[in-house]
Amino acid sequence: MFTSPILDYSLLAPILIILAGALIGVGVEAFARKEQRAPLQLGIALVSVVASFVQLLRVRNVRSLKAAIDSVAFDGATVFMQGSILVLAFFALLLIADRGNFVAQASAIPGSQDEHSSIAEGKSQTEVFPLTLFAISGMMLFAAATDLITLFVALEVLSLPLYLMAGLSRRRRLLSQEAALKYFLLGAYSSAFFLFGGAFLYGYSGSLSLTGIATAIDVNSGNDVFLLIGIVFLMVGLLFKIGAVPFHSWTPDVYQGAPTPITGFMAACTKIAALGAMLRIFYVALSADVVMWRPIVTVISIITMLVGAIAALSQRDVKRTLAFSSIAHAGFLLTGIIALNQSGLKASLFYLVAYGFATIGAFAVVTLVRDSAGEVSDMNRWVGLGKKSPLIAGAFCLFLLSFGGIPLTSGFIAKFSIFTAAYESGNTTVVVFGVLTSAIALFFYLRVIVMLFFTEPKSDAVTVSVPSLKVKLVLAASVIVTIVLGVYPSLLLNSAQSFASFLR
Amino acid sequence: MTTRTDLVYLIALPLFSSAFLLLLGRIADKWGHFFATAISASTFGIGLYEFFAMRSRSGDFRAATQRIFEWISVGTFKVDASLLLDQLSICFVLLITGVGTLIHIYSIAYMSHDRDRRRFFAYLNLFIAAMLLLVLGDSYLNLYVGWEGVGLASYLLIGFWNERPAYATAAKKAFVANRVGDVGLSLAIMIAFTQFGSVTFSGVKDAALHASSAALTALGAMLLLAAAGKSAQFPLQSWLGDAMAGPTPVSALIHAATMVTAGVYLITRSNFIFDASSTARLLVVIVGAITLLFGAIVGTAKDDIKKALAASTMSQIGYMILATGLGPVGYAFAIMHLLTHGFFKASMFLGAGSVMHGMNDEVNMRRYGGLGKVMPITAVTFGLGYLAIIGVPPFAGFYSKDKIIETAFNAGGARGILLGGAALLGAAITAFYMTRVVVLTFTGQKRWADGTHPHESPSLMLIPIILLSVGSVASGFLLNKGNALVHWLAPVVDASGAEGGAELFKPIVVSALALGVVVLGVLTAVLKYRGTVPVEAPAGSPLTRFARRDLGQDDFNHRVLVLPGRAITKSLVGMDFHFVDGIVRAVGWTLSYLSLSLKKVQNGYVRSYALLMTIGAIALLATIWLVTL
Amino acid sequence: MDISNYIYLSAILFVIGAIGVVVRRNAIVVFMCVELMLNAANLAFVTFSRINGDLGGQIASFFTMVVAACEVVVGLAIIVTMYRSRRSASVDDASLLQR
Amino acid sequence: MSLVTVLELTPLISAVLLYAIPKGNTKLIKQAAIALSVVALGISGLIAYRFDTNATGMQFVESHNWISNFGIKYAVGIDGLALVLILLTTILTPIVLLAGWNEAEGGRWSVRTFYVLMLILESSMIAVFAATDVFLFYVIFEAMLIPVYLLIGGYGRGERAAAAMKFLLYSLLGGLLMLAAVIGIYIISTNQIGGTFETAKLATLHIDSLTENCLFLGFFIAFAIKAPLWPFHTWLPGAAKSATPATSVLLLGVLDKVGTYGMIRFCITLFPHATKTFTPLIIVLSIISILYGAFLAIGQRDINGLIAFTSISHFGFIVLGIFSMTSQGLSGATLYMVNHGFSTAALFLVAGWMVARRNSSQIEDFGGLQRITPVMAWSFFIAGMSALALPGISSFVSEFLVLVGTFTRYPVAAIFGTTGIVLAALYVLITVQRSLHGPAAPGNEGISDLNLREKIAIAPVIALLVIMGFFPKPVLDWINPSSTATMQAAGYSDPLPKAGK
Repeated sequence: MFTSPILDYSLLAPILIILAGALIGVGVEAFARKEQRAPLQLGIALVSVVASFVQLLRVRNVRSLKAAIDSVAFDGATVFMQGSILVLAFFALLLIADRGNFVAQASAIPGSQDEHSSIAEGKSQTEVFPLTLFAISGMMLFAAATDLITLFVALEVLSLPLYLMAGLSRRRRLLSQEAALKYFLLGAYSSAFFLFGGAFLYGYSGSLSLTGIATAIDVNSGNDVFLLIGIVFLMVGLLFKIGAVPFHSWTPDVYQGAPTPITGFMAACTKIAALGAMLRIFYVALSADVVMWRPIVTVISIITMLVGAIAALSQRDVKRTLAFSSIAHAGFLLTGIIALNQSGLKASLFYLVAYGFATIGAFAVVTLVRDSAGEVSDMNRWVGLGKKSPLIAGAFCLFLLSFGGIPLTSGFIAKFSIFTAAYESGNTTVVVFGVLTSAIALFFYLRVIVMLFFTEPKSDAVTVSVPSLKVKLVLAASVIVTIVLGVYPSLLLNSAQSFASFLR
Repeated sequence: MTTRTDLVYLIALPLFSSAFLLLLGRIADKWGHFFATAISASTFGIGLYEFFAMRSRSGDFRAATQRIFEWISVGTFKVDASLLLDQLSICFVLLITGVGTLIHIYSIAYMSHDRDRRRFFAYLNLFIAAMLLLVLGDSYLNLYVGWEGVGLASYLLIGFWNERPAYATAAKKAFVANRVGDVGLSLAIMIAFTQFGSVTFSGVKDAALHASSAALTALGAMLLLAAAGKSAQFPLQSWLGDAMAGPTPVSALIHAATMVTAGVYLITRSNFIFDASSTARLLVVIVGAITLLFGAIVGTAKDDIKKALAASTMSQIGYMILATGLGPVGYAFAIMHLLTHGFFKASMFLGAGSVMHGMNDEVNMRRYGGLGKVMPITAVTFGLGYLAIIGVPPFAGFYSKDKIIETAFNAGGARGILLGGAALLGAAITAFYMTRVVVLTFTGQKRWADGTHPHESPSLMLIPIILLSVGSVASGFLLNKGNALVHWLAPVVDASGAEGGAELFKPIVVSALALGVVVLGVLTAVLKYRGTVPVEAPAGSPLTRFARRDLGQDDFNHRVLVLPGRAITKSLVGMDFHFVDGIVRAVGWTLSYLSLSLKKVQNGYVRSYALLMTIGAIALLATIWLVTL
Repeated sequence: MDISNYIYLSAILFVIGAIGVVVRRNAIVVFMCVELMLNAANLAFVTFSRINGDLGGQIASFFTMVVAACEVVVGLAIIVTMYRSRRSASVDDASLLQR
Repeated sequence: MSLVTVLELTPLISAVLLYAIPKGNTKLIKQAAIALSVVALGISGLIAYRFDTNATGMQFVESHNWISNFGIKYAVGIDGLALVLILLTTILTPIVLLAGWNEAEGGRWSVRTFYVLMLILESSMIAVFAATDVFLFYVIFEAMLIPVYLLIGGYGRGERAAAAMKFLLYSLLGGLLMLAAVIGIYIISTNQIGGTFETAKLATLHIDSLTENCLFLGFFIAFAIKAPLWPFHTWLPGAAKSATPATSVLLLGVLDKVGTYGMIRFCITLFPHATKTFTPLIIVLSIISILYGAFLAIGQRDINGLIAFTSISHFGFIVLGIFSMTSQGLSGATLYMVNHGFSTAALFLVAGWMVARRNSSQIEDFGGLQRITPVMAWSFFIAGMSALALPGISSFVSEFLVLVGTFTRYPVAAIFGTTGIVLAALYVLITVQRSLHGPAAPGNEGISDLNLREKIAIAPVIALLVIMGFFPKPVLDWINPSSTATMQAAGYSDPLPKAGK
């Protein structure tokens, strides 16, 4: 008995287009001439992202569980998350394409003659584009996957390219490589947990699909110990990806070591994919067992917020600070899972977009602050930047204020809606802690702002390089989105509302 | 009761004159003092006119009111800015504007060398306006405005020469002590509103009939506190001596004749409260008796002529307060003494000013002596005032003080004997210290400092003194003639039917007794100060030293109020920084400590990260296990 | 033999792998330990497949093998570059990122 | 479009217009800013003129959907309470702009930025008083911190960055607690009447007492920080010492009134039962504030710090009046907000001029100013008299109303409060003596008196202080209906006189 699988290509097309782009990119890398590669790769990447997005728009109202047999759900949340991943990835690609962030030859030993000559030749690695596309496709799949195998595969597809990309920084090669190694080892470690958890869930329910697991929990068949181990280990894998405490330790190191555009991409898009998958798993598969996991997620959420906010206080490196900020945000985002209602889903979707844009914008600013040796992420040397370059520093402040949840920025509406959802579901503890943590978090955002604007600049030669058109685009988009979503959030809230649903 | 529309000018004239002179600045320097004096004189003119008009009207139509505008209206708390001119207030109007005008005239000469004379006259006019508001307001709240207004004027005038830190301090002290009294007045108004729903005199009077005695006692006590503050009564008297820092005309006008008697006015005005509460009355007489002795004793020890007179003022107001506490019969006598005191004390203060004027502003009586010959007019007028205050018939003080002593004895029982005795003793001491003042100043040898050339003052200063001493001679007789003042005030203080109380002594006996003790006091003083008087004050007995230090009042205040106050302030400042703000900083400190600890966990080693993850996973497992099983 | 023993075996393998990750210094060995954990999961999948009488678990194990292979490729690439620049494969040497 | 919206927009548009002027032409920028703020004053005057004192409820109402997913509206409207505070804002803004003519120089940023920030601040202050949607209120409540923060941090003196930071953190912490409460009440409304943020509708909710208490605290602490009430006050002295006079005036004179305004508008109206529960505690806190602020004012050596602590004391009176729940207390407290605005304005402006001339803010560095600079000294003296609530000057009426209102319900509290008037005399007179009296302190001889511009700026404030002392009726007529409405909402009525009726 063998029936050929029925695939709905129009619904899979967004992912497939990206994959195709990636494959073409690999081809280009192999066959095109060196000087043509960079523009070609960027073109291919952008075109495939745009094409994928267009295709997604065309099918945005279709709802189906049968896109790839039972493995991929094409529902509102999928559309929204895939769409946001694509949009953010578009801007991340622009950032990636900006000059000179990547190593000319990843294999060259840092400080060797090889490296010097490759830099002198002005070469730049272009494999990063197909890698990015692969990662994007993994992310899109991760947010849509409805069975454990697909989830695992998607997880690896999104992670493996990122491991590599983390090591591609042009400057500070050692740090970059170290980041890649750490990310890889810990990522693999967490994948093992994820997989092991998946196995036990399978053992509990006898089904690999999320709905199957949900049914099993409903009728309470199977061994509760398996369920418990399954949920916990699955959670470990997912919490690792979103950077929740105590599975967060990789975040600051990798954020700091990885090339800044990649950090931006990772921070914005991975979070969407990982949280998307997590939302789906908890909303679809585990919602019946909420009494079991809600306390624990609540505790993790609170600890994550606190650790993220508190640890950020004493950081001296901008990228590390942003990493801890992203950890704190992971804590806030978890409240969307705790809420376990439609508002929670809606709020999470909105939050992810708002946070994603601010993050990409913030990292775009980081790429601009340089000295003769490249990017400067030491915060002490950012002092007084507001005087040298008020617009860029102002934009950075705006993103920080948005992270901090100051009204009239997108971050505020995001926080407001996600807390509202948590409150609505009766989880007031997490709201109270969220609010208190926000206050702590604000302190370090404000500290940065003080450094930028209220401290006299030191004489050392940190400059804000004139942004290229690409970076300008990224910055402009981030600023506009941050403000518009802050002032008139209905634009996105309405669609988040209408797309906030999972098919079961 | 008649309704009027023009009473307000009585207050408005001096008020606007004051503002006018202040705002105009140096332009008005040349003529400002004449202008202010003219305004003051015209208010006196209006006052006189009102008085005669009132006298020509029959009983019920004598009092007049004017509603100027609605001032405050919130819920049931409605207070209009409105005035009440009745038999009681017209007495004060005349006193204030009359004595005020004389002192204006006096000041033209007295202040002629001061570069800020215009400002001085502006303050004087401000005082006149505020004091008139005080006595004309028809409600406690209106009175309060005038009450604080005179406090302000007093503050400004005491501190007129505020370049000298001591004078500025004296001004501040006066204001603060008055504020303590004001707490009483504020609370009294609050009690009145809470209990009676009204703060007008008539409203409170009507409602007081139904009030509980506790409320009335509390109200009375608070009014007494207010009176004590303004009228320098025990235990709030300490500011008055220091207030002599102000120019002497100010001492005469504000700190002798008018403002300090506002407490007497307040109690008299509130007679319906005190009539209804015997406890409140008891408090009043206690305060009055203590103060009259207190002031008298302090007066015996002061070498500063103005401070001696100030102590005397305190003591004399003690008499008035005592009288107001003696029940319905006492009010009229209190007011009578207030009026006569206004004349003789003002005359003596101006006389003292005249002496200082001639003596290069020397105030130490031990530096005087034999001045009677060089400034005869001053000496004679001062002497007339002296005779009035010690109560020699037929001078003014005799009539008024005698009545008070008499009434005190008539209070009945032990209380009567105690109070009467105190009043009598006070009279004796008064005679002693006033004689001391006169003897030290005008008789005996010259003890002048080198380079002083005493001379009689210019006539612009002497005329007011002469006019006032005429008052100190005649006013007592006039007011007492046929019980004129008692009958005049009867509608206000309602003494009818309250007559009685067993007469302890016949009036003539009281007069004789009083005269006797006065003669005793005079003789003692004459004997003591007849001979040589050392220029430097001798150490004196402990009692003398104690009296010189105002019977320890300032020390007491310093120890009990100032030092603890400073300690509280200091400790609160420390607490604010170390504790209240300290908590905030401690939170910040804790957070950064935590942050640094977290940094240690983030040590860069992959294996420890992995360990952390593993521990996390195990902890998750364990927790869920515990939660579910 | 009771089939649940396979589950125990799988758990033991997983724990051994986890301990290895935490205690071993050589990046390659650490990575091998991760592979061991993945295989423990595979064993669990297969066992559960057997217990539940469902083929899904077995299919899953195939997927896992493929993914693991990919992971090896990427992982070795990273470890080798690392080794080239530092002349050491000890994970403890890679600890510059900490401030 | 409602006139209120027009009024909100006027300063914003003015701020934009300033960008039409070349950056270097500072004089024109200043003149334009002042002229434009006078336009706003004119509009507010028109609103006051058209305001119907007999109508109950909100006037000049306007409402549009803003964030429909949450039922959030742009909803504005004013009652007497809001009207007087808006007038306070629009009157003070041109005055401080004129008074602070030279403040923008030497700041971190350009002169234009200073005026732009000032105008943005004005706009947001108007909007915060006019907002009838809790969410809108909250957003402006938080957003208005930014211009103040920049004004303190960018144009202040001394430890300006730290002071600005402390101010911001305190306010934001309070704001976040309030956010939690805002969310809470929204959820309750969702469950009961459909999600809304309209104050009037929210007031009809039935909330269980524990929740109500928590929500009340969320709002109250935010407002208590802003007000500032002991023990949430420690941000204020630093901010007052560092901010420029113009900023200080708007901060203490108007912005902090949002705290007490919020207590009336939200704490009491939305949570009447919790109000009852917490009233004793709040009364105690306000008494502590009154006395504590006064004592610390006495202990201050810095003139701006002194004004800050006197304000803490005065805010104690305002809160006391509000929670006395009598019409006298409430109206008195509202009137006090206005009066305190003018009184603080006078104090800060004159103190600012003194500090600028002497180049020191230590009180002991002044001395003998009355002789050297009579007009300045007199202005300061009158402002001081208003701070100690001298009858005849505006603060007296309000302070007395507060005390009377409190006394009718909580006599003991009123007695404690009344002792504050003695302390007020002390802190004002000690300062007056040290700075104005005595011999001229060394270094003061050459100080110049107020110039014409400064006189023009201070004159209206002093005139208002006096006029409102004698004739507060028009303002009380605006205020009284909203006080009555608040009391009704809280279920209180005035205690009746105990005797005579």
